[in-house]
Amino acid sequence: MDIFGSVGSAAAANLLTPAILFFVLGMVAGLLRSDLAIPEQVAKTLALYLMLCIGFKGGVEAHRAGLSSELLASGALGLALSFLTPFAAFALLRVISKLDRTTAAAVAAHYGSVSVVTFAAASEYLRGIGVEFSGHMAAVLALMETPAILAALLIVGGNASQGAHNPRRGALLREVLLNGAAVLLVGSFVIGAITGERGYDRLEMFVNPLFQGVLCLFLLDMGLVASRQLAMSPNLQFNLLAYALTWPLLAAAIATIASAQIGLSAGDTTLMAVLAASASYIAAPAAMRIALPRADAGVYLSLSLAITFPFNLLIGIPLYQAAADFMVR
Amino acid sequence: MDIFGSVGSAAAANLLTPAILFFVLGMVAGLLRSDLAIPEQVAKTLALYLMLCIGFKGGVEAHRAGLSSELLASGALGLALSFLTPFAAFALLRVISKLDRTTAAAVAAHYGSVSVVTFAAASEYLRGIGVEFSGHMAAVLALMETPAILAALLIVGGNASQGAHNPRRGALLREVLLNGAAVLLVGSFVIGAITGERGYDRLEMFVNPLFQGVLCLFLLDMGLVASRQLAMSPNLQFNLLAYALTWPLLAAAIATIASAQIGLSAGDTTLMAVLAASASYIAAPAAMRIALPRADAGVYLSLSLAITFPFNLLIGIPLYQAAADFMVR
Amino acid sequence: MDIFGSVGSAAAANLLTPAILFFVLGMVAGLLRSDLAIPEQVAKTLALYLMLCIGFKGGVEAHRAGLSSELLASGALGLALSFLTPFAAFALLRVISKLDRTTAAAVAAHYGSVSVVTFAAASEYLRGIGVEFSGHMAAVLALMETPAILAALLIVGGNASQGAHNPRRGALLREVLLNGAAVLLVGSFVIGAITGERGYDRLEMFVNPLFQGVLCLFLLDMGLVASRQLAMSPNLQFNLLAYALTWPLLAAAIATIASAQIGLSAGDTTLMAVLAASASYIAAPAAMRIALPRADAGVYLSLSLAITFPFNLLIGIPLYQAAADFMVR
Amino acid sequence: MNLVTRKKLEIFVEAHALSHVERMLLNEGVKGWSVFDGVEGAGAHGAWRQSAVDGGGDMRLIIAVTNEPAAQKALAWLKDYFSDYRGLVCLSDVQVLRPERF
Amino acid sequence: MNLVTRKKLEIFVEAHALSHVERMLLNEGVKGWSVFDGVEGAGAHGAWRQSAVDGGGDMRLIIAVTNEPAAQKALAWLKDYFSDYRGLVCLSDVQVLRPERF
Amino acid sequence: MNLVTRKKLEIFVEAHALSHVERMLLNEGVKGWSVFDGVEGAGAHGAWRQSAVDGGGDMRLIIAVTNEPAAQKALAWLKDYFSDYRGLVCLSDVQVLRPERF
Ligand SMILES: Nc1ncnc2c1ncn2[C@@H]1O[C@H](COP(=O)(O)O)[C@@H](O)[C@H]1O
Ligand SMILES: Nc1ncnc2c1ncn2[C@@H]1O[C@H](COP(=O)(O)O)[C@@H](O)[C@H]1O
Ligand SMILES: Nc1ncnc2c1ncn2[C@@H]1O[C@H](COP(=O)(O)O)[C@@H](O)[C@H]1O
Ligand code: NA
Ligand code: NA
Ligand code: NA
Repeated sequence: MDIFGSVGSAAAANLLTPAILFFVLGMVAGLLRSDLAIPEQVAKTLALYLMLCIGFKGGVEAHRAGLSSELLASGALGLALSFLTPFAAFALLRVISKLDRTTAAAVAAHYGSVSVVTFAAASEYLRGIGVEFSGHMAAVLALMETPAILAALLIVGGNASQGAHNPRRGALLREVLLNGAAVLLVGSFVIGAITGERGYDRLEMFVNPLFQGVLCLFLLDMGLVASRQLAMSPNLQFNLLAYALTWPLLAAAIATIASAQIGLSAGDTTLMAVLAASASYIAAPAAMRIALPRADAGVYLSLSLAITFPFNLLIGIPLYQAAADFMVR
Repeated sequence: MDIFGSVGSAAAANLLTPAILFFVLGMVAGLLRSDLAIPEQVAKTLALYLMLCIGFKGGVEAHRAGLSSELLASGALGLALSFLTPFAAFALLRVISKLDRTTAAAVAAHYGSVSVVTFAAASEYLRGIGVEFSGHMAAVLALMETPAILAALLIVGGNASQGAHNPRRGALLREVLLNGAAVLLVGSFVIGAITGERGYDRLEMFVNPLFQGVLCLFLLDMGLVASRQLAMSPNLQFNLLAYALTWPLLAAAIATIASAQIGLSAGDTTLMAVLAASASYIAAPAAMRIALPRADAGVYLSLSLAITFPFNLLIGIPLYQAAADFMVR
Repeated sequence: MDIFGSVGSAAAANLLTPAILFFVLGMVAGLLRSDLAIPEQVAKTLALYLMLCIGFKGGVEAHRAGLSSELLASGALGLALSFLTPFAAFALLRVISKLDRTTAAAVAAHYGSVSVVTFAAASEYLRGIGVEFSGHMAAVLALMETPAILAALLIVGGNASQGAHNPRRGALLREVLLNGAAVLLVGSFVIGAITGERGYDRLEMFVNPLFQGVLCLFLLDMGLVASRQLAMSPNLQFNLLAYALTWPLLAAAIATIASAQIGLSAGDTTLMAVLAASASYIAAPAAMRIALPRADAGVYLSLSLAITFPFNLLIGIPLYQAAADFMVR
Repeated sequence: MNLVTRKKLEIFVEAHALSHVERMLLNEGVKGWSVFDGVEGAGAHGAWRQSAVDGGGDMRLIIAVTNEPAAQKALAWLKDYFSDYRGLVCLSDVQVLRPERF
Repeated sequence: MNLVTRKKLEIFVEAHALSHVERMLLNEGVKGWSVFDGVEGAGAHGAWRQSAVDGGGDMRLIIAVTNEPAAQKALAWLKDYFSDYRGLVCLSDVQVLRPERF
Repeated sequence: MNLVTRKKLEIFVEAHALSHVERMLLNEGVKGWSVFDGVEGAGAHGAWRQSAVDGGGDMRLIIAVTNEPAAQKALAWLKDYFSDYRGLVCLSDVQVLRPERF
């Protein structure tokens, strides 16, 4: 009761921050079919900016903290979650839905991979309520982007090499390992870790005070895109919908327990849960379009972008934080 | 003499702010046919950013001040001005010019509606000279965007349903009520009003220090666009030109007197006059293209964008402020 | 030994600033063929923003310092360097390479003209190590953009009027004198000089704290573009490569000696050397495409963008500063 | 190559009408299309250029490869539409693979 | 449908020449055109891609539907132009409504 | 005007495949092409719109004017490619100047 009460009020407080409200504004505007839109090139740049800030600030903090065993443990846990959960997600999807193997594997890849914006929103949430977390969680974020994609390819196995365009394997590898977002995230982390305090002094005004505002703008765009995606997929199976709403809870629970087990702080545990619960909608679709072109993009985009993303943003984050708080304290 | 002197020196001071000078730079570059240009997607984003800031800051201040009767009075006056002045403008245009009914109505819609950038420039002008105004004037701005468009449709009456494409009525309504700019302005106002001080703390660095700079960039673009529009309309009738330069004075005078009557402060009175005097060049053209496709876009764009906008920016704002000061004090 | 040691450590410190590291990140990402990219319209706006800041801050400082004889001397030296060095560069290129007259002249134009981003990086370098320089060097930068282009046209002489499209002379003149970048740079300088301290107070937050961050983003883009250009020109002659790496040293040496001669400060001398050593890759190619369409764009872009730009950025700037320090002290 | 002839529609419409025209295409049996942004242009109503102001006035190009009957129905609708609004449509023959898709 | 045949010019030119070519079109009696931005390409002079550097080098596509005589005059001018500058033009037949507009 | 007939390929492909297809064009003897960004579209797999999310899914249009043999070879390759991936290609005749360039 006490816990539920505090979760509830934390969730309510979360809902009333500008960033979340701008997301809601985007959803509403999109559902009403307003022509509000953030121009595409600008939206892409906002995403790059978020990557740069998250990576750079994480790197600077990792520089401060030095290489700790915690970093290695977190990284290993993140890798394991990203690589292993897709097998479970795939099995579950095949049981509960009528998705073909390929689409089910593609969906699993999305849920094993991560959402940078959900991570950013969670960081801001923690900052807002005064909970500390490690800078190296940005590196864990980067580590978790791709193993899930490899897992999906393993799952589909021989079938992955559909058609005659296997030369595309090179493109796939490049897409998976060198996609722009990942490169900028990792690169900025490294730059932050190299330049440390001195670098931070130079970029502080760029990466800090603007971050909240850019997050608001980007979430506005995400709201618009998510509601458009929702409108394009009117007849999602009920079971898939249920999956998109319960899998995050499951994944977050596993991540929370494992994080507590390896001794992460409440803040890091929250972020690990958020990463596990979140689904990719930039890197994973790009890889799936190359690797599994016959998977149904309508399904994986709708689930990750239009259902799970809003769910995590509005309800998941405070919930995972409360759970982490409960587990770790 | 004293008044003229002080208006003159205020106008001169206004002319020498960076924002105004960047507008002049844009005009000059455009007239010299330089290839200077703010890329379109960025310019659109700058406009959205201005909307967001104006709405959000207005909302936060409205949150501070609470719902006052002044807000209701200002809103009612704004609505009335936007809805009623088009009838007068239409009648005047039909008398002094040879515009057809449809084009005259479209022009009237533009002058009843408002220019957000003129409002932004006026706010900065007031801030610069230390005159206070209410946050809820941003809401009045939002309220005044569309009534003028409805008025124009009433004026044209049956003729509005030109051709066979009446199904476009849905598109029109959506355009008028849900155009992106309006939705963002109103949405940001509401978000500001909901999150109040707490929200402001988070976004202050985003909405405040950048605002001046973005205004400069956007005014630079406006200068380029206005001079290009001017070059495209070499033979504007003299009477229309005279209309575009005197109607703002007339509308501002009416708004000033009415504002003083209902007891608005000098700052609010100035902004009300600016709103009445300014003409739309984003929302109104968009609506007219749908509703009155046979109206001459060259005429309404040239008048509002290339004549009235620079006039208000360079001369109108300090003038209206001086008049408000005189009336209210 | 002492000097080499200090140059070495200064160079190392320069290499470890975020801005330079983001350039390196861009180069690496580009060479690995990552799909990382700053959207074009945004990148163009970042370039405009850098122009605006450099011009405006220079203007404000020139306003503070007043019109000095130093400004005139620097301006005259800059003009002379920009106009005269192309003749030397052309002669050298004709001797050491097999470039045709037209392409050699076009290359010479690029090296006589200047790179704004190199100038920006050098300013930041000086600021970082606490060396002062004059605001009016921004005006010298503007002055040096175009004389080199005229010199190239003189060199090619009659041949310039290739084909039947001489009416293009108007376009050329407009491109050379009124290209967007130059207009914004000069315009912002004038606005800064007019509004002075008052203007600076209004725009300080826009032009200062963001500058470093935008420079990082733009250098990231430059790294991507430079490495792509490099990949497109696999078989550059060795002699041209040697030219692109030694000409900057030569030009910087001349500029350093001349600057010291006319009594410029160490900071101004450094910037003058940087301007002389840097090659244009925005204004000059644009002019050459109009004026000398038969020149080989692959050659002049590869040299200026893919060889000389990184060289100056990574090695040249600290070197020129050390030399200026040595000469002037 | 097994190529068959189909019709290509190139429709230039104002931005504000894009979704309106797309809905029509769907209704008339056009199974696919792609849209491109114009940056400037000129015509009977003068010149225009993309900008942050003057909403709805810039032109989009819709390219739709389709079968003859659907093309004819779309043309009939557009003829009407263009009697009120700016823009134009042109039709030409193209060769395609996989005729069943169109 | 009352369709008549007209000519479609597709002109690929460097950005710096856009207004130059547009003025020519106007002079030669072409009554309307639309312009699109290329994002990358390749040709005899190598490959290019849109960027913030290398001003003027990216290609624009001008599409102009017009009558035969105007098309021929534009082609004659362009033949000359393309002997100096990069780019190309191609011509094809299209069917249009409202022939008087072209 | 000395016009000769050549082939125009209009290839709609997903963004992720652009460089893949361009390499093929080069290999098959296509000497030049230009690429344009789509902003939205629809087809058998539903509708799409350009956005900052869903990487690789937006469509590009490659326009390539070329000779008949190169066009046929490109078509053969594309037929195969499109059995796996989204998109389409259409072929038409165009008249060009300077035939040796294609
Ligand atoms: N008939 C067509 N005409 C023009 N573009 C098309 C056509 N069919 C498909 N496309 C484009 O190709 C994309 C993928 O097509 P599809 O695989 O049919 O969904 C669509 O979203 C359109 O952008
Ligand atoms: N003949 C044409 N060829 C290509 N585009 C055209 C043509 N005529 C008109 N347009 C486009 O349609 C817009 C509106 O045409 P109009 O109604 O004639 O002013 C023009 O600004 C062009 O973008
Ligand atoms: N055959 C072609 N088809 C389409 N676009 C072309 C063709 N040839 C050249 N272009 C375009 O025109 C530019 C300049 O061509 P070029 O002068 O051959 O290098 C190329 O980079 C392409 O964007
Ligand atoms: Na996940
Ligand atoms: Na008004
Ligand atoms: Na130089």
